[in-house]
Amino acid sequence: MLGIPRTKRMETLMSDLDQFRSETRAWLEANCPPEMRKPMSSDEDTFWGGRNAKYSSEPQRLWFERMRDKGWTVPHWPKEYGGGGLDGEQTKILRQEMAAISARLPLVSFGISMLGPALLKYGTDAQKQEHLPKIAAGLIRWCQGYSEPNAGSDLASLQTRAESDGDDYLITGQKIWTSYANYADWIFCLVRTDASGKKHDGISFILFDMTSKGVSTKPILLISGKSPFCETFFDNVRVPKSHVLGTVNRGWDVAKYLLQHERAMISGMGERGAGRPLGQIAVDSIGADAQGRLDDAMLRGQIASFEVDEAALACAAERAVDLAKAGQAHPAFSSAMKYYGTELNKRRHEILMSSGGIDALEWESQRSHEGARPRAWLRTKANSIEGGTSEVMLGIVAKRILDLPGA
Amino acid sequence: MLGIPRTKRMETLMSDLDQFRSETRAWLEANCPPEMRKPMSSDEDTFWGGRNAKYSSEPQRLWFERMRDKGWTVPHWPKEYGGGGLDGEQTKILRQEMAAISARLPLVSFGISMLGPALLKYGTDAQKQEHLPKIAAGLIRWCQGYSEPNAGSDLASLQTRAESDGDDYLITGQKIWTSYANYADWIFCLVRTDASGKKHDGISFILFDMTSKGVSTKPILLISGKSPFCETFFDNVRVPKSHVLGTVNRGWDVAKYLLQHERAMISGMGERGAGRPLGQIAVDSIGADAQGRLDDAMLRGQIASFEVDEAALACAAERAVDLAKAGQAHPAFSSAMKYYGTELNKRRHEILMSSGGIDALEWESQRSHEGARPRAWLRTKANSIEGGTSEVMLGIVAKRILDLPGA
Amino acid sequence: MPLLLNEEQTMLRDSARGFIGDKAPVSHFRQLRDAKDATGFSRDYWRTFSEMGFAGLLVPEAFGGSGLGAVEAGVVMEEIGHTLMPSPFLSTAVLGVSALKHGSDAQKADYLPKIADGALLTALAIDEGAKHRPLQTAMKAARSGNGFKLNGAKAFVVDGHTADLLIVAGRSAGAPGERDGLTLFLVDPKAKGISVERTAMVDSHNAARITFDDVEVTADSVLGDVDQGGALLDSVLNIGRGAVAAEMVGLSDEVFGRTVSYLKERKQFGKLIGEFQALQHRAAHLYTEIEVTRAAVLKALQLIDDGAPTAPAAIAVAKAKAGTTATLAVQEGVQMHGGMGMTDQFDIGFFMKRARVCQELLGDSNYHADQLARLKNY
Amino acid sequence: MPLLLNEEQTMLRDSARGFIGDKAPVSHFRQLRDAKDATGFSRDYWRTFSEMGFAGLLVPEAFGGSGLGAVEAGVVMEEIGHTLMPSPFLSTAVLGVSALKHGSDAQKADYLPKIADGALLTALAIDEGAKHRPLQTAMKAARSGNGFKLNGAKAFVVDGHTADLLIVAGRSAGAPGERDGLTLFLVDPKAKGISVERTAMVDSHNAARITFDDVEVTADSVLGDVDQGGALLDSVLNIGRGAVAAEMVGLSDEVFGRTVSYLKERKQFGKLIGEFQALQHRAAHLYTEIEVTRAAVLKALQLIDDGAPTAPAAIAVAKAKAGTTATLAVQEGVQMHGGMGMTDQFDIGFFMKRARVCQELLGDSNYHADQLARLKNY
Repeated sequence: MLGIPRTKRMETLMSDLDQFRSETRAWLEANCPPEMRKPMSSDEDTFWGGRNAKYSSEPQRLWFERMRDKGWTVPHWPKEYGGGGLDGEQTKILRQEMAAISARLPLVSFGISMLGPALLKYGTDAQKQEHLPKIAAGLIRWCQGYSEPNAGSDLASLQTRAESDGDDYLITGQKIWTSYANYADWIFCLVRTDASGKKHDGISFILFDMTSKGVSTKPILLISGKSPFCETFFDNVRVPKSHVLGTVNRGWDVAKYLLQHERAMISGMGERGAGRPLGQIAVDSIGADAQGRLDDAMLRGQIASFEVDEAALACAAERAVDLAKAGQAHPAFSSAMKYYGTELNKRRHEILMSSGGIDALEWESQRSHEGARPRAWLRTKANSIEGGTSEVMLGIVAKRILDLPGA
Repeated sequence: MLGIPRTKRMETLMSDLDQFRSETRAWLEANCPPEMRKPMSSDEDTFWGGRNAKYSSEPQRLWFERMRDKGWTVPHWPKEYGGGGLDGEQTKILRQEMAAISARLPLVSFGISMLGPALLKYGTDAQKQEHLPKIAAGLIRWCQGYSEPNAGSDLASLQTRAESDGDDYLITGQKIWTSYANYADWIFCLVRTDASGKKHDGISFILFDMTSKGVSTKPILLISGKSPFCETFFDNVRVPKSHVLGTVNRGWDVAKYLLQHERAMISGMGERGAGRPLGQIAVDSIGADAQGRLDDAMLRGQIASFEVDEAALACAAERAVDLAKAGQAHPAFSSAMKYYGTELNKRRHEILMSSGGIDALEWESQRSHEGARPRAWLRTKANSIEGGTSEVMLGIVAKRILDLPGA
Repeated sequence: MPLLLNEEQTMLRDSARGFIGDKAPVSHFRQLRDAKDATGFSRDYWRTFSEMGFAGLLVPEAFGGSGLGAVEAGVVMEEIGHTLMPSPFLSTAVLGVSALKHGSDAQKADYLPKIADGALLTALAIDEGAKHRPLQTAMKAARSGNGFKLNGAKAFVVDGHTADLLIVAGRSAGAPGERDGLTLFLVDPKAKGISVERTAMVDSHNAARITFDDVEVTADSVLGDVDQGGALLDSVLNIGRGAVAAEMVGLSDEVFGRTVSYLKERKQFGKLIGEFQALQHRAAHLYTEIEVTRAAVLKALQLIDDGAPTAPAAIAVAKAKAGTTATLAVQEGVQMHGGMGMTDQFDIGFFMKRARVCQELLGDSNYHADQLARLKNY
Repeated sequence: MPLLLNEEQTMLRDSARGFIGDKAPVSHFRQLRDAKDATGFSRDYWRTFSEMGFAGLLVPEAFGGSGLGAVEAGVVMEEIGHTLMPSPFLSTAVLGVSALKHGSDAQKADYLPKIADGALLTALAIDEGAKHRPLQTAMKAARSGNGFKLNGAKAFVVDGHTADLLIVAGRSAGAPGERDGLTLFLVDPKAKGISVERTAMVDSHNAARITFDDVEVTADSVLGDVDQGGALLDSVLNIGRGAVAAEMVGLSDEVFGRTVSYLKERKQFGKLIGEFQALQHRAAHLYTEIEVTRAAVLKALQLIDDGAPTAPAAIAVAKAKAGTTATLAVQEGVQMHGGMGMTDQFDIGFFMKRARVCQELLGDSNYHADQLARLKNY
């Protein structure tokens, strides 16, 4: 049973990938401007695309255009839609090589991270032809219209209604937590097309232009200050029925599929293991004792316990990817990771506040970068709410993984 | 509004109490044998009374008899039932003076701590005359028959049935967790006298002799080793109907009243603040650094956090008594205290295990006093189960104090 | 003494609650914040507060005050915690008075009546580094002629931007970390060499950074004894810690009350969210924590008033416990309010911000747990 | 390398699971305990285990073993965690082999084939105080003639009462706390001056206290280099820590599985207790903790096999995390089983006892979190 010879068939495959890696490395070296090889430090450093897109610098434009031309704004999408046509291993290599030189993402958009996967799975050919290339090329900026004031965790109880009017729907209602709605060109949106049945039925997933008559937005101020979130209002907005993605009244399927992507994204939000160890950040402000240990023994213990958990979570995230690749992942596992990752990220920022002490309480001074630390801290409190609360995530794990009765 | 003169009327009252205190002190000094002024170190040191009572020493006998003769085995009971007739303040002073010289309780019994209050509140004159003096004098040892194998937290779902047979009941069923059932003379017991209605109705609280035909007991081995708990079996045990305490089918009222006493008792179980600080116990086995701090910084932090909580709980316990005296206590508050006290006690023993390290893992050696520390640790795990689980306690707080819907 | 408010304390609480709840609900604080008010609190309200006897609560009757103690200070602070009313009560009526009570007859006569009248505001300048570490005081207080010359910088000086009198901890001897060699000075903030920068804090309450550049003070301005300020400072800080702990009890209680109400009105999945057992248990746990904390804080304040030798340990317990409980309360509060709890439009975030500041103020939970361990010799 | 078991590792797991689950379920352990078995494990089973290749799992092929690594050791340990099967696998096949692999050619040829055959049992004697602190080793190893003379006492020597060979950490130079000056010795437990006391442990597994009174050992019995045993010891301890962490993953998984089953069968208040949301959330949290821990442990074992410089930090993470997770798992397990969980008749208590011992074994969660902080320089 022991001593089975290791399988050899991986080897030829590896050499192809090795070649792809060295070509990619060379291309990036030649094409990624030096200015684009630094961590992003402000919102300006992100290029979001869209009709009103502005480049904050010439290198940003160059880098975006070069990557777009190679299809590498969406490297894993098919070439026909403006993607790079890479397979999973190649995509991973590209990400690794970009990370190795700290290359920025050339284009960030909800079209790529959220709508794209749903379009690829549920879109008609016409919808894919219409939307995917514009996303890949950064021509249209999308936003997401899910939550409503009375439909938070209980998303399916949404009330925004789409009334049939010939070939169109007339959409009326209110969305909340619509990120960057005030900058977006189009919205993908959940609306109620049938109010007669169960709440999960009768929901449709629909796409429309934010310049349509009857659409208005209002930014939301958070406890952390300005935010990308908006309230979005629809007053008899006319949308062609052909803009429904997937089957009418089955929009919940699309939404669930998409939510899994969102949760995976949010669970990766913590700065896990990256950068300066937390304990050293604390030493920077509090100092160390004669043995080089953080001069606050209680806090040091809390940081060490946290770093144990954070390092373990990083392993779990890596394993989740490997399980998915091997086809062994439980589809609800992303809920467990979303729960754990966001709770940890909140803990990280509590520790950062404690480490910063008095200095971390300043809210507006230049010295404090306009309160960067407390604002980041407060912002993390939403992590365990947005994209499904921790309570909802635990409920999903209890039901779908543990199969507990009545969960 | 400020500067209202302090009330003076307490002063005369105080001088009476001061006199009581000095008399009590003198009496205790003269009557409490030196051997009875040491902490109890084994089960032998407790005098439980009962038909088969044995004194483990002559001083134990002397101390019991002197206290009994003064009515101070139950100082706050009326004198007619063998009590001391003391009021609340006097009882408190007696306890304080006993504590001051570390005087042991002369008699420990469930008759005093549990049944007594229920008898005083619900008993007929005949029942009080029959039972209270024997409890006060340590003549009869009682046990409690509440839980059943399928009625743990859900106590009211109990199945032990009492069938009417003329002036008697015939009782059949099984109890579990009956402490010292194998040593007890009488039992106070919940039985189902009516199975037709809701589960909380149809329960009666009944008293009977453990030597009755059809009663048998079997000790339960716990994860911590030997225990006072038994399984208790009733096979057609004949009990006169006059032995019901309170109203037939309303035994749940009596049980609830009594449970509050039990919970208050259990919440006081931790060794809160008494004795050597936990941190110093840890220093004893682990050592201290050059600055005198426990040479395990992580553990030191956990101990300090624990001691904060424990000291705070001691204050809350003190306040609970004061609130009760002032008639301001919420009747369900004992559930909150039971929850908190037992969870803390479990934490205390986790810390003790960690402090003892390797040495605390020994189970049988003389060196380890036959595994005293790990056995005590394991025993505490039942604290949050017995007398109402932590989950049940939290549910009671949610319902009765917070008035949350559906709790 | 029973661990309850007595009759007078209950009346005091009702009176404070009446004024604070009526005149200065959370909307009052929001207004000051939105207006970026230069003073940061309402001078009108402070005048009324003084007329009601609150400014002089701890001032001895001989100097025009009510001569009350730490418990009464805590009663008022707890009410302040409920509405976050900004006021100089902590800086002046608690810390300032507690310090000045140790002054010379002249100092007391000079300052205490004015405080009781609401005419003088004080601020205590202790902290220098990122964390509250009074023994680490490094500010140089070098002898100079008949007096001293102060050099250094203080941070997190509560109400430092409006104070008429600064009470400053300086090091007249020894090295940072040592207990001996601390001296307290009464300093006019307008003195030459002082610059005051108001710091905008996360909680929109008031604090300042103050630098001292060759500031000359006379021997008369020494509060207590030269080099022996440690004990005096401890006693002042401890009453302040008890007061802040009481504020955190009020704050926790308020957040909890609002959260329980929300649990009873917000529906999700066809149920009131308060019907979900997971939330019920968390709410019941938090309730218990708050009640336990309340008892610990009241006990510590009583022990201060008794002058009990166990008061320092009790204060360490109270401040440590109040910090962790308030942190839990605001975290649960925001989480249970969901997205709405994250909006500036809801008040709940104010409490989270204030709780964070109260944590750091006069030593956080870690500091005080560590102190408790030191007091218990481990 | 993916963070998954590969094909061979999966087969190994299935094979171990087959044997351990079939032959040595928890009832096997209970039987040994109730009988107060003098050996504490089944020699028959160890023989079979050896024939299946498990005793020689880590022994290089040249010495009759399978030449596998830490991941494979973890695979077996995890299965042991499921049934608590007592066996010398940890002491001999993991710790003993890992140490002896660093020996001289003669030492390897002497011992490794015998271990692979199941004929030789070893025990690692490190701990001296109440807590695992290898650098605090004080046992005197004084030069004496051509060899050394050992004096001191060791505690918590796993399987020390049945070992044919002791691997003993001594101090040949320097002072307790120092890294240099540690030397490992191979010692015959029957040598003059050694006394072995089997200690009955809370988990009914095997351990001994061993005292050394002027025990003479020759120069040939030094394992590795004199005074330089620290690095060797680290590497041996780290693989042992990874193995114990894997046992704790298995143990946690088992307790969790039993608890979830109980939630689905026990009724209270007319419902399955698994329907109560508070328990659902706690179960879901525990599930997540266990999965996170599983990943951390596998990662650490892989890094050991890779000889990665990050392996020590990863092991600190794995052992620390496995300890807290196992503690949580057994606490929740007992609590959710209610009164039944407290009875000796139920197995769940065995896991609680074993988890406690695994915590202390080779450093508890606090020790390893502290190590992580040291490795990260804070």
